[in-house]
Amino acid sequence: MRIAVLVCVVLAVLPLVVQGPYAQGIILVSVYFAILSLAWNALAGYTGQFSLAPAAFAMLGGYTTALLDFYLKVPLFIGIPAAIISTALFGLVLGKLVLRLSGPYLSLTTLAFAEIARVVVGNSHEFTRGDQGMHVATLTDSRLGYYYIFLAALVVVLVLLYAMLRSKLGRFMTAVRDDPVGAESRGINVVRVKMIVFCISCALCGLAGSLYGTFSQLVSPELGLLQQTGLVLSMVVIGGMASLTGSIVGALLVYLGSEWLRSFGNWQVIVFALLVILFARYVPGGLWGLMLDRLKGKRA
Amino acid sequence: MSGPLLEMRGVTAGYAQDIDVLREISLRVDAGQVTGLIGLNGAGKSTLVKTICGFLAPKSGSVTFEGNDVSGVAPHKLIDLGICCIPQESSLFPYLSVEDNLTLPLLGRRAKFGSVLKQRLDDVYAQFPALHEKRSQAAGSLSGGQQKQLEFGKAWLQQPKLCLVDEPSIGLSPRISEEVFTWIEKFASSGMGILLIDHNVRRVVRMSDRVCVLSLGRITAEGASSEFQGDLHRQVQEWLGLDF
Amino acid sequence: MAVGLAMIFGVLKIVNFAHGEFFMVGAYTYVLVALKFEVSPWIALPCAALAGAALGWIVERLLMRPLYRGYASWGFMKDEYAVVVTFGLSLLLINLVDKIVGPYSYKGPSLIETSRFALGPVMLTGQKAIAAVVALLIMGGLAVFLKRSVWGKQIQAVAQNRLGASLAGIDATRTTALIFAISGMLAALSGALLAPMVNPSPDVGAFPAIKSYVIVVLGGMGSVWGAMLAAMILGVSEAFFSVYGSYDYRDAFGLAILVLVLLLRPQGLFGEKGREL
Amino acid sequence: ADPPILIGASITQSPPGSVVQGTQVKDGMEILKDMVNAKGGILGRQVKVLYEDNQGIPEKGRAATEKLITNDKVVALAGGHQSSVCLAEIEVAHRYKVPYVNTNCWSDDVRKRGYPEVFNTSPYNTLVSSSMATTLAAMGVKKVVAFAENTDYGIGQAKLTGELLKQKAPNIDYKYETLDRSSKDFTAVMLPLRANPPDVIVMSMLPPAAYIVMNQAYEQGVAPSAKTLLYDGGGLVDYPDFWQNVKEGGKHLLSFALYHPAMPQTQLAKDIAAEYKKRTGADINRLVLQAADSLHLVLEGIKSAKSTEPDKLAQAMRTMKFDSLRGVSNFSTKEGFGYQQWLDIPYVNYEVTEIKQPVGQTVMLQAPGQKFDTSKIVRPK
Amino acid sequence: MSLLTIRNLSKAFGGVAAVNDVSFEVRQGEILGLIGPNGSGKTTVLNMLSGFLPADAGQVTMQDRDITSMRPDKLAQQGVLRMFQMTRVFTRTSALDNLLTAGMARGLAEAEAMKRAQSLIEELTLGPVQHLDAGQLSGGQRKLLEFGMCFIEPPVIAMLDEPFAAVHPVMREVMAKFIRARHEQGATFLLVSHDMPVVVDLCDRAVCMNAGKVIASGATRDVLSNHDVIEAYLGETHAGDESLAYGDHA
Ligand SMILES: Nc1ncnc2c1ncn2[C@@H]1O[C@H](COP(=O)(O)OP(=O)(O)OP(=O)(O)O)[C@@H](O)[C@H]1O
Ligand SMILES: Nc1ncnc2c1ncn2[C@@H]1O[C@H](COP(=O)(O)OP(=O)(O)OP(=O)(O)O)[C@@H](O)[C@H]1O
Ligand SMILES: [Mg+2]
Ligand SMILES: [Mg+2]
Repeated sequence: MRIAVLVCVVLAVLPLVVQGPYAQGIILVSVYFAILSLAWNALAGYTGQFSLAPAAFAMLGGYTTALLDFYLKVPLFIGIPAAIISTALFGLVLGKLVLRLSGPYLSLTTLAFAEIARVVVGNSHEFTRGDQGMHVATLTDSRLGYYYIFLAALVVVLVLLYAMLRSKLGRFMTAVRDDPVGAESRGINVVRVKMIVFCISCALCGLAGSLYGTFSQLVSPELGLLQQTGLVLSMVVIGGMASLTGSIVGALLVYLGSEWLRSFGNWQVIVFALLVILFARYVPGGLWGLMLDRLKGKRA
Repeated sequence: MSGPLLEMRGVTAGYAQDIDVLREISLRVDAGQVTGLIGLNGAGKSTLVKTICGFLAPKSGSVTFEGNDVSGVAPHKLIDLGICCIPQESSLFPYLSVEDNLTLPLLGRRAKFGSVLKQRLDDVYAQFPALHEKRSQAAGSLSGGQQKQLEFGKAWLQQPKLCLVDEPSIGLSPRISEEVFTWIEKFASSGMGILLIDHNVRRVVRMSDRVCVLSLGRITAEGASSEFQGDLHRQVQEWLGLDF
Repeated sequence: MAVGLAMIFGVLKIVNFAHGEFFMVGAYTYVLVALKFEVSPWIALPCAALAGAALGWIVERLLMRPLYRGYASWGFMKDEYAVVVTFGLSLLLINLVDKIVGPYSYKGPSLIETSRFALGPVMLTGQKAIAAVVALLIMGGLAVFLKRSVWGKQIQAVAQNRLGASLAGIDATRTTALIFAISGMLAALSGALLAPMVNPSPDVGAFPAIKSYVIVVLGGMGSVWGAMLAAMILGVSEAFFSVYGSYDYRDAFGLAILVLVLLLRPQGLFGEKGREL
Repeated sequence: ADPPILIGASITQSPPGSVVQGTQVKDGMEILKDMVNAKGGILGRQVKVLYEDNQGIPEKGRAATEKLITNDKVVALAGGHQSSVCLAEIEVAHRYKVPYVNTNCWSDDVRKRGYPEVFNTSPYNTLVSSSMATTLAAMGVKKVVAFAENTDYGIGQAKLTGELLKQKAPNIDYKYETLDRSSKDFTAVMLPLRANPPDVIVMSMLPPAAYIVMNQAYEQGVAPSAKTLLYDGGGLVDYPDFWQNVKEGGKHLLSFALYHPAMPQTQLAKDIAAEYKKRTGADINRLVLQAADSLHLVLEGIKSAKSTEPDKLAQAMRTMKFDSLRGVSNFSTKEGFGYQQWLDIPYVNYEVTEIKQPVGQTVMLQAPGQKFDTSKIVRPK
Repeated sequence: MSLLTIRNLSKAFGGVAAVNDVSFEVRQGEILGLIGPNGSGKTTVLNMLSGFLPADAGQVTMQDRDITSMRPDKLAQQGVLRMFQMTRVFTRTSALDNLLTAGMARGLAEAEAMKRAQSLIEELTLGPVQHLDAGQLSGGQRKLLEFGMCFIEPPVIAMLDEPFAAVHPVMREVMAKFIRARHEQGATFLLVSHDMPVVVDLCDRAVCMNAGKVIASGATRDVLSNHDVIEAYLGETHAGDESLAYGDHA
């Protein structure tokens, strides 16, 4: 956590050094991914519920805000919270259906949901304008302004999750992850714990997606691509499962890395894929695990 | 037969790089004898078994079987050498039928076991009627004790030269457990070497030819079982360094 | 395809993101072998299967090993690891093929050159009929293989208890590689069989992969028969729905079926539910 | 020497977007750039095109464009070839006021935003739809079904065609089916048509889905048949992989096309075609030409403005006298679908009558600027 | 007074009656032994009592309240706790945190739970391994840990399925002492064990099952000397064997 705070502080002063809207934009997008990673990590890393729909929920969040803006001209300060609420509700309904399932069943059902959600959004041309995406109003034209809005969101999410993990709920989450039957036998309402975390995670994804939509002034079904989910997963695993700091660092690293790889031009994606594989293969504990090992090594 | 069946010399092993669970273990099992191993919870008994079976590589020292070094041999090769292990945790395949569980180790080695398979299977069923009754059910649906019986059945079918038995009596009803121990004695008298781990100190001492006491990863006492008669309660506590 | 997935996934409980790319590789191998070397498609078919098997094998060799390192000591299966590695792999394969073979799609040559004929209300091409027959044969063979043969049983054993399998003298590592190879082979084969119909392009695998996942869950994890039946149910009902309902949302309809089934039977149609306590 | 003039291009170089299109766009721009540089460049400076991969994802396009503008400081952007990506990118170009030449985004929405930085040398949906509607009206058909892929391009075109048909031939029974471009099985859509065949099926689809649809339409005996013709509006025959994907099903395809060797060509266009043939071994097609043309526009603009300042450049492009490779010029200033658009892009209609037939040997149904000649249509038996 | 009343409880798996019309009661403040041969249905009874398995038929009441199909977590909240035959601990959480979680699940405040967890660690001699993940503990240590988790907040009734299996005799005594102490404070126990000496030592009464049915119940000694019980369960050698595992202890 201390490192997470440090990272946030570094991010906060970074614009002094890193100037130019492009560079700041990249960091900003990686902060977006950091929020998604955190949300997914809370669900998968800490609670053991392997959802494959974080990107889909980000998309739904983005579309909530966009649709409200487009049809009802709802101002963003309502539209963004509305995205949180709507994705939480979506999560509630989906959760009711899928959280009775375990392990791979859960993953695959959420995967199916994610794909279907994307297809439906993409095919509902009349309503969502299909794959052309929707134009969204923006909070501010200032890049720096946006930078700090995202950073603030990240900090809020981080603090929220940190508090959550420190609380009783946090303990119950890991208990549910390790052994749901055991958890039940100790008096933990497993379904409720899963449900709460699922909804929170979905809502955070929704928030991220909604903010992101207003930033890029465009939401499109591509926000919910399975690839995006894969990216989020890579970030968490590369950062280290069940570590908040890991998620943030992983997100920054992976996204900034993939931007940096642009210099490989044509081969960018291939190099990226190779790196992801190699990283996962040789640092299976993630960066965080690596760091812990190092620390331990020093102490011993 | 000359020389020990299994011999461990100065074996140090552990799960993590920097923590040794077993330290400098030297231990032997002779053919036709039962070697008992006792020790407190967490002393390292199961770790020792895992090391012999090749799940853990010793960091130093050697494990020899019939004079050949087996320390690096992969677990699945042991069966061909004639080593069988009944681990503390389950080695069953919960979704396969009881009969498949019993025969699977041998099916892949029909050349070696094909002819005796049927006969031995009948033996096992005669010994454990519960298994016969449930032979086409999934092994996972058995009760705890029935599963343990199944593990024994598997060992019986293989009739190895060396059998490592980690806590056989867990969950067995007194009658069955008695029978199992009788079996073990029968195995031994037919020339099999046995490493027996159990918490029932009195019984281990009674059954074994030699007894080793493992404490915090070291062998702290060792000797013929006759040396372990008398007031076991006190003695054991002394060896283990406990004062109650 | 779904059956291959059912294997890897039901048997190993590993989510393989790259399964669709095995499909793609199979399809491409088939097409390229048949077109470039101008051999009979009947020779290209086993080539594709071989390529798939080889790929599966290599993937397992190089990438899946850490998954079960330390399984002897309550090693925790790191499913997240598998997901990420196969995700990377999927990206890699798609883009490699894109760069090496090119982004263009190819229509595979038909296995037989009869043209279309009518069967009831549907027109069939010889290719479709043959593909269906070959697929059915393979699936049937596979089911028998898994249920009856020693290897099949060993595969199941490894999946259910690695430690136990090793003690039973089964080379768990080799068996896992075998599973990957078979599953890669199946995916590649279905890719090859469908190549004349789906015109492979580098990202051709994505859609069938998702479909297969749905089918696997629907059929019950690890149940080969379940997967077959589920594939049929899904196919028929989706076709039905797109004719009588709305074509746009037929995939959503498939999901609705899935949800319904799972509500009633959380373990899928044919999944077995084991004793947990 | 002076630093080179930088021009940005955000194109698709890896899936899920259309890499086929991206490759052609890049080829076209490279050829023109090399030709210009060989002649000494523009304003005495060499020209360099920076390509960024957007994977066909709007968000990536947005980021790539931003990078090109703010990081690489390109003077203009060209090459956009997928509407959804264009729509994201023009936002960025508009914000930074950098000229953006749309190479191949057909969606009318790109024009309807009314951004003065965006110049459209690309064909546009209204053009295609209205031409196709005119053709259909001329053919005197009664029942038309359109297959539209579930993208903005597909649905947009199918809808527009419907609207225009209503004006031009209100008695035609027209409807469109939305098809999922990631799907592989379209039998379900074909079946009802077999029972109740239309006169024409209009294809508003792109490869590879379009190929599969065509193959299945053929297999199911739906089209092309004696009763039903297949009419393509997406330039399918232009794709280099068309014939390796579509066999029998491609015979008797009517095609709306933006390139035909018989069209009048400028000398530069001919040179580019020759160079393209030399480099790739394939005949040039309209997309390669369009790409070269969009770069051509930027370079001519720089020449005419004698400056690379974005606003001066934009002003020049808007007002200068420009000879396009395809013989069109003059941007419309009307708001709506025609905003800063070359309105009268030349086109033809032809019918493919043999498998693997070169475009030059197809049956010309409508030569550029002429009327559609229904009597030339060859129907399958 | 009866704390738990079990009436006509039945459960069948695919036609096989694992538990068949079982009735008995657990009295307030007693230690009741539940014994029987392997596969006689003991664990299945426990699974139903603790809410993990829906009963096919029958009724369970706790102090006149029907708790037959109550959820496990609700029951646990009310102090109905259990230990599993195959240990269930939170494998990726440290031993100490396992206890903490168990405490907080019962509604303890963190500080209080910590205090009790530490003293439990002490008593169960898990000190050296308290920071290891529970998945890394030895079989016996895990049993001890799960045992501790039942007692972090005094249970109303604890149902222990083979708590002594895999535990060293020295620690068995510690556990037995522990049970007795809690018993004196008013806790009720339902103890499933194959360890006859301990059963004799601890239990006031016993119920013996065979093939899903209760074949004997009453005072422990009476049950153990019951002819049917000896035949089905104990076997001749064990009849009357009351010594602890060390032998010379009693
Ligand atoms: N996977 C593991 N990683 C780290 N440490 C472990 C692991 N497994 C066991 N240990 C530690 O090694 C020590 C010995 O464990 P082992 O299982 O060998 O004990 P044991 O003698 O068999 O005990 P028991 O009688 O309880 O079964 C214990 O302190 C345990 O915490
Ligand atoms: N989920 C299940 N599916 C099928 N059969 C089951 C299932 N659970 C239990 N059984 C059967 O019910 C019977 C009773 O099992 P149970 O586990 O209750 O026995 P037990 O008395 O606890 O035995 P042990 O002393 O060996 O633990 C056994 O024959 C077992 O095979
Ligand atoms: Mg042990
Ligand atoms: Mg039991």
